[in-house]
Amino acid sequence: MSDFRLRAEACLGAGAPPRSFGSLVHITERSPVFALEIAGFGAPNDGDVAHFQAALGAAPPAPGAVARGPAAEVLSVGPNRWIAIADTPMHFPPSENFAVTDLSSARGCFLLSGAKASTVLAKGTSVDLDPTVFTAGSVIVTRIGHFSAVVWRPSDGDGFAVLVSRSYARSFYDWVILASAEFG
Amino acid sequence: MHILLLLLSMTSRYSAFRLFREALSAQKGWTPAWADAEPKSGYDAIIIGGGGHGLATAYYLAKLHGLRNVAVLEKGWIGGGNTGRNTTIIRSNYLLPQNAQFYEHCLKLWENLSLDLNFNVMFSQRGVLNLANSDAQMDAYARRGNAMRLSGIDSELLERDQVRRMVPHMDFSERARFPIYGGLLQKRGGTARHDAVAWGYARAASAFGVDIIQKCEVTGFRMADGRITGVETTRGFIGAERVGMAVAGHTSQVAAMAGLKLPIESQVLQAFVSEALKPFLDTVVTFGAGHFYISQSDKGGLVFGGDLDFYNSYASRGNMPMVEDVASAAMSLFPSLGPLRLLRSWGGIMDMTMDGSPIIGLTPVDNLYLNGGWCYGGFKATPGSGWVFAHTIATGTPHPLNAPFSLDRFETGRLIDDKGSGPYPWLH
Amino acid sequence: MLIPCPHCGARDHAEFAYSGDAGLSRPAPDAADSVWLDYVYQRNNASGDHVELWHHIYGCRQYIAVSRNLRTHEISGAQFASKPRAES
Amino acid sequence: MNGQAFRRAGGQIIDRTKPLRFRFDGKPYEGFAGDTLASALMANGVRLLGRSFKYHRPRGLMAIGSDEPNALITVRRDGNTEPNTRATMIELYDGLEATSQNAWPSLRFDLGAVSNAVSPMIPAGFYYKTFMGPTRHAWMFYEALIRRAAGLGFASREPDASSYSKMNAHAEVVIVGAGEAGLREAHAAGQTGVRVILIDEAAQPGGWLLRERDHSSIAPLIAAVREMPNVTILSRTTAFGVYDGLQVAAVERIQDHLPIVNARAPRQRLWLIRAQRIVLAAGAIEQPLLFEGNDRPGVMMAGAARGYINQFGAAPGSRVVIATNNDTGYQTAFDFAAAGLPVTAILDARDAAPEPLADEARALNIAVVARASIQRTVYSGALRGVVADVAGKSAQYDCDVVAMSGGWAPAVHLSTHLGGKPAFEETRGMFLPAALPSGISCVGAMTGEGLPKMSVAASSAERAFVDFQNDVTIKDVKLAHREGYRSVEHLKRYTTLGMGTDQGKTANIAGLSTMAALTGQPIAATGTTTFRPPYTPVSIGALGGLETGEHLRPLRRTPIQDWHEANGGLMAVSGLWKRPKGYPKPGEDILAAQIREARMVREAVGIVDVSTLGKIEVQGPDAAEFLDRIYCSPVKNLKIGRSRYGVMLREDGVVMDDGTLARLGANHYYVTTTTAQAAKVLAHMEYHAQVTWPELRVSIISVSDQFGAIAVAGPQSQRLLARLAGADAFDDATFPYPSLKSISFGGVEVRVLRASYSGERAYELHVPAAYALSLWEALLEAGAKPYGVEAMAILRIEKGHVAGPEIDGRTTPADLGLAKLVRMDKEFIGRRMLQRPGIADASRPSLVGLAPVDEASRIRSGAQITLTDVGKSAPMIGHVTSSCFSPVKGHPIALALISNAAEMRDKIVFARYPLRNETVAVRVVSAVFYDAEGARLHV
Ligand SMILES: Cc1cc2nc3c(=O)[nH]c(=O)nc-3n(C[C@H](O)[C@H](O)[C@H](O)COP(=O)(O)OP(=O)(O)OC[C@H]3O[C@@H](n4cnc5c(N)ncnc54)[C@H](O)[C@@H]3O)c2cc1C
Ligand SMILES: NC(=O)c1ccc[n+]([C@@H]2O[C@H](COP(=O)([O-])OP(=O)(O)OC[C@H]3O[C@@H](n4cnc5c(N)ncnc54)[C@H](O)[C@@H]3O)[C@@H](O)[C@H]2O)c1
Ligand SMILES: Cc1cc2nc3c(=O)[nH]c(=O)nc-3n(C[C@H](O)[C@H](O)[C@H](O)COP(=O)(O)O)c2cc1C
Ligand SMILES: [Zn+2]
Repeated sequence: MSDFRLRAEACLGAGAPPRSFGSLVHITERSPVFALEIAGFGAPNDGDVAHFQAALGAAPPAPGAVARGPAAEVLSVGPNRWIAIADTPMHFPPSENFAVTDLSSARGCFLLSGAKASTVLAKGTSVDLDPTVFTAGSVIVTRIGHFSAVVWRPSDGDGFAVLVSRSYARSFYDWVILASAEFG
Repeated sequence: MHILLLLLSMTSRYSAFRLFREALSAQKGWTPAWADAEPKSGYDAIIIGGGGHGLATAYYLAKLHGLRNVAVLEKGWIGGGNTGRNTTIIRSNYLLPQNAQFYEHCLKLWENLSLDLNFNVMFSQRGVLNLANSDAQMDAYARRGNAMRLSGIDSELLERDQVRRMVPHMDFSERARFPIYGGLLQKRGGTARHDAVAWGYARAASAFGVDIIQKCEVTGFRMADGRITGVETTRGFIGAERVGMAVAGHTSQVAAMAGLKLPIESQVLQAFVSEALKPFLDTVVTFGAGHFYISQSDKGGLVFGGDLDFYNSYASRGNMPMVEDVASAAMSLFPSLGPLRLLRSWGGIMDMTMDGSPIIGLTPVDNLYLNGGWCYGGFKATPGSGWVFAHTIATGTPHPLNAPFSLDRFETGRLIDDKGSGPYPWLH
Repeated sequence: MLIPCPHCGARDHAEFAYSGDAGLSRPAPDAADSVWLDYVYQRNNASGDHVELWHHIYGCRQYIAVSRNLRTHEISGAQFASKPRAES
Repeated sequence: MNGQAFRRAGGQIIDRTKPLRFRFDGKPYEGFAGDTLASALMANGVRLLGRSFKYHRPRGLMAIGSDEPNALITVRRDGNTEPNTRATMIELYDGLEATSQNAWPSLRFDLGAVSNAVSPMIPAGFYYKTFMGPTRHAWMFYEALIRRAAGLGFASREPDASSYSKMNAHAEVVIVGAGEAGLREAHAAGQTGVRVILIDEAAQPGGWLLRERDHSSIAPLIAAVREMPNVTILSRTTAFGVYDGLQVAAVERIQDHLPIVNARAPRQRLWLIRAQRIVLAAGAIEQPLLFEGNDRPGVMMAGAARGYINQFGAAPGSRVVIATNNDTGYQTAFDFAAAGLPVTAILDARDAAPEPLADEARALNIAVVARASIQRTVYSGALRGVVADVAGKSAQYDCDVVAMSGGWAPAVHLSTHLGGKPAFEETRGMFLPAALPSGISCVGAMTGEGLPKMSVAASSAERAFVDFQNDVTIKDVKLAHREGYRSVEHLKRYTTLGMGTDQGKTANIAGLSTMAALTGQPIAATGTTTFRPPYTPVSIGALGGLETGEHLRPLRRTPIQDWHEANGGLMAVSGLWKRPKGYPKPGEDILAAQIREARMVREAVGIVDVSTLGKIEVQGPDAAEFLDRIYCSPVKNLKIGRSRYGVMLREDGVVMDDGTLARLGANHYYVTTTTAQAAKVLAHMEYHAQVTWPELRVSIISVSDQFGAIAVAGPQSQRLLARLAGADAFDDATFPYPSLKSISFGGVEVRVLRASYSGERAYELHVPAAYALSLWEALLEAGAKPYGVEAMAILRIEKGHVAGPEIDGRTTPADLGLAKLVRMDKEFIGRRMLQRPGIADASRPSLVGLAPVDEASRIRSGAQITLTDVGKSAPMIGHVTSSCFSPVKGHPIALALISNAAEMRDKIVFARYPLRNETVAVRVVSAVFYDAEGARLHV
């Protein structure tokens, strides 16, 4: 028995396939996705920045910004707090000045695209999503309906990437479907 | 002599006969419900605040304690504070014995109030139904209901089907996010006409000679030897042997004029009324899981509300997030409410205490008495609050019913925390 | 209300949890009873300008000390409650 | 069809090529595209549209917009019923079904109208003076009658089939009102390139000018604004409130006017718009004149009458008398004349008729009479004429329409929502926006611009209606005055003036002016009542938006939820979660199932999904110090790799939560919280880390969602786990109780806590959530069976472990028997408040166990404990917090909190449950029913 392997499940399990509403809204779960939260105990010094950069391929982004390394996207989610997102596991070597926490299982990541994706999100968040305000390089942590979410514009392609807590993921997905229903 | 008295009382008393008689004379024989008094130079007792509590206090001081040289000072118009803007739910279904006993005393006074005041306050015992949405909540309500019964207070624990028979148009479907498990019903609970309570007490107090003085804001206390000698007001200084504060949302401000700092924060609570409808709901329903409650006024408006807005405020108005929350809970509980319309929304300033229970009693200042901290639940207390406060002011000692509600309970640790939320007033 | 979170920018207050008077500071363990009573229970609750904590629970999870007028709800400033912590 | 007898030429908005059929009170009619229900009924000669609230007086159209007080209609559509809808705001569509309200058996013959006959007996506030006796229950009888008489339309009890939506929007400039003033603002702001949103409740922009005979002048402006890509025009959208932070809340009626409803699309949409600048251009509302019978069908606002003629080609009647106190009434006369409708006279209340308007009128053969004011209407089944006072003499004029103008009151509503009061401007005779918050400005008619000076004529006509909807007359205002209800706020509440669905848009000014005249106070000092949102009533559905029904709150799911649902788990709500109560087998009820499951754990092994626990990582150089201050129990001396039970208090000394603390490294802790308190504990820790001790270097991160958690409990747990991850890993020597160890299961590192809730040897597997289901399945495959939260409760009650019912926000550690855990020799949150006398009092209820004297008797949670079993009421010494049937004891047991617990030990008391008429004699025993020594942890 001890030679068994545990299998990883996507957040939504098998129950929630990608959905499209006309050509206006598409939602898919990005899976697998790996996430690390890095919290600095204070503002990082030069050494910390170098350490960070060496680990993730990008320097810690400024508040509200996304930094992109070769493998990971690094999102600013709070003062001296970042979440790194990647398609493969990341390694952040231990450091005195950073607390590092694996959140790969903790978040569901959804990709929302289509001409009405922004309209759908605007039903839930009071943050201004206008492309001139919420630009490609920015990230917000906000409230969408009853959900806490991290939202950014992925570098490749249009739309939004949304991180929500795993236990809320199904409800969030259902909410997006409800909010998209009028489009298809 | 008797006939004379009868005739006299017939001229000022309210009755169907009187309405009929006045109809014949084009309603020209009515006189002011209460005399709009000018301040005298001094009184045996001054009550600050012309809400239900202040007016009731004056009435009972005069009626039960023979203290008639009394003035009620109101900065605006009587009944214009929380008395005039509350959702009028009356019940005594409290968990903790101190609360249950006090509120039951209030409820008993309500049951006779219209006759006592000769003013129809429209106390309608249409029942208060608290919905339970989980086993744990059923147990919590059982605990409360049993405690009530053992204190001699009516209460019934209803199963889902019984609730359904009472209010079939609530959501009993699969769609309900919080299925209805059952509920706690207090049949003697209900609603009353808020404005009438203020007016009825004012009229009855005025008939005993109490001065009701509107547009008279208290701006300070005059003190000598640690005692109050009177109050400064926008209409000049008025002397007083003793002073009672009953200013609800402004309790901290008025107390601060006497150098007191209180365990109170003032928060805003909104309330809502729909357009008038033919009878839709004939009981009061509270939906804890959805943070929502609703009843229907005699005029036909659905009167409903929910949580505090959750921030300190003295502005008597709230914001959209709570409007949306309350409406979504309304829709969820009564799925047919969708096409019905909200007519008006408003806010009141809640004097939220650190344990969610009121403070009625003595203060560190000898002849200054405090009645406040009613949070969002003081309307139901109005008669009893005035009754015990009058006792406290007249005798200088709290009545056993209000003794537990002392200001020093925070210091001693004898808190009355019905909800168990701790020293975070916005959570009560 | 729009609360200007120093990290996230202006956000609707529905993203925050109100968390009480920002003027409190926790007394020393051996401070007088009255000081402790004051800290745990008594509030100025003044009508007018108020500095209060809002916890950005749907955002950066920081406690923000917000200056707000309690009569007009006008907000005149906000900063992290944990002042020593500098933003990167 | 009875033809549109009152349709005239003109009508710039209707499309005569598109006839539409509709029904009113079951009777078929025809109108045109572009009509409102009001205009279509008018064109069909229908004059009687409703009955008033109190006296059931017959009523017709009074206005043309959202200020309409009288014509309240019920619309039925697709199974939905919408009562109290203003006919003036219902755009006609084919097949519209509308019915009148507040009339029985019919609108024409309404029995309720007897209240009109007895109206002298039921003046304002009559109900305060009667219905009090003979007994104190009398009111309940009368109230039922009154409630039936009150109310307007009927509300359906069928679920609303429509959907609603919500939109957050942002614009630099938001303009309310797309009349000429709003359009100009929009155009100017639009030219600066910023985002502009222009809102109007009407079907198309243009505002007042659309009511003019020729409104072509506004067309170019509308076209120019429409062309601006940065300007969004929201039509059929009512801005109903202005909120803090320059937020405009509006509701858009998306489909109410469409002939065919798209069921997937929302019926209405709530707009929440954030602006940098708000411009209010809401125009003005025409006010009535006061005379006896001014509420009769046929009496209407002069401005509205123009609109019906010019916009819709609908004739309000065939012969009109104009009554006015300002110049605008003359335009109405000209429009009637232009439509070929005879104008009997213009009765101008002013001392002299204005020139050249009067001349122009005379040129059209219209009599202009100055110093003329209507005294009363002549009405018998229909309006026949008016009797007017002309310079002191009485004169009668025939007509079937009275078009009246008492002047125009700026629509100041939205300008006051943030708390300002409008100011009365003596010279203009009107209330104008004042003390505007920064960022808000007003333009156009709303500022009085272009409006005639207003002069409210006081009237002595007792039965002149002031508030049409609520049937408040001059006589009622006088009565309120006489009885001392003189403040406008008292006037409002005593008479219900301005409390109807129109909120007194056409009533308040007349009411307060009348009161001002009676008190002798200036109008400025009398003031207005408070304007509150919404500007016009808004459907509750739109306000509720998407978050209704199953979406009221999110449903949180554990990573194993799908399995529970698919495998017989009986799911029950637990806060935001749903958890399996147990897994009843076919034919088994939940009570039997939970007992079976609990036995299984005591005797063998079981697994339970505890993923809902809160989980927090606390890291940093000061992590130990921080947690030591957070927990009242000891933390600092915890060794790396070990774990222990911990308790934390609120600052007032009351227990906040309990859970497990494990030390992963020198600066790294992993702590769990209860399901219910998870969010609170996280916030509590963040508060103290950020606010109380910002100098501590510590990071707090919730990993509640990172880890699924499975408790493996029972004497065979070790063997079971060994099968999956090797026996060595679970050797008691290297993995003692209580501790934490990282163990690889199927290639995944799992944090295994040796902790026990059941009292048996047990392990909690905290596994990255993605793998939790797979691990659960592996455990099942290895032979484990699941148990639910009910069995879990039995196990913990037998052990006397406290949980939510005991940690109820009032209990201290001592109350819960946890005093020995509290380290008074260190500083921690809550320490100081524990030292108050009331907290040390022995009479405080504290934790005990209860066993029934008769072992067959069930003890219910929520029962109260008394010393006696007699008497309906009795003093209570405590209550049952948790109870169950104990499989190990073979009888029911319970936990309770009771006063003077130490003294009560072994005494017999009574668990009373009067709600079910139950009394059970119980013995007070230890709260630990099972294995007090803790030997089972090591079996
Ligand atoms: C929206 C809402 C819903 C509520 N729902 C309920 C409910 O369903 N059931 C229930 O039991 N309770 C409810 N309440 C609470 C209840 O309304 C109050 O607790 C109660 O009315 C308080 O009465 P009062 O007489 O103490 O205060 P108020 O009626 O507020 O009277 C205090 C008076 O003091 C005056 N005042 C203040 N300062 C001064 C001064 N310096 N000088 C002179 N006068 C001054 C004020 O103008 C005011 O008129 C609700 C409250 C609100 C706002
Ligand atoms: N009788 C008159 O003489 C009279 C009356 C009004 C306007 N005017 C004149 O017409 C011209 C234009 O005036 P204006 O633009 O100031 O007023 P307006 O009456 O033309 O326009 C106001 C617009 O605001 C809309 N509106 C009002 N409240 C609203 C709300 N809460 N939500 C959404 N829409 C709302 C109305 O539907 C209307 O279209 C001016 O020259 C003015 O003097 C004359
Ligand atoms: C029980 C109750 C019923 C009410 N019903 C109505 C109503 O039918 N119509 C109305 O306009 N306002 C109604 N109101 C609200 C009042 O108009 C008013 O908003 C409230 O008393 C607060 O006062 P303010 O808005 O003047 O500050 C009601 C208020 C209460 C407390
Ligand atoms: Zn933030």
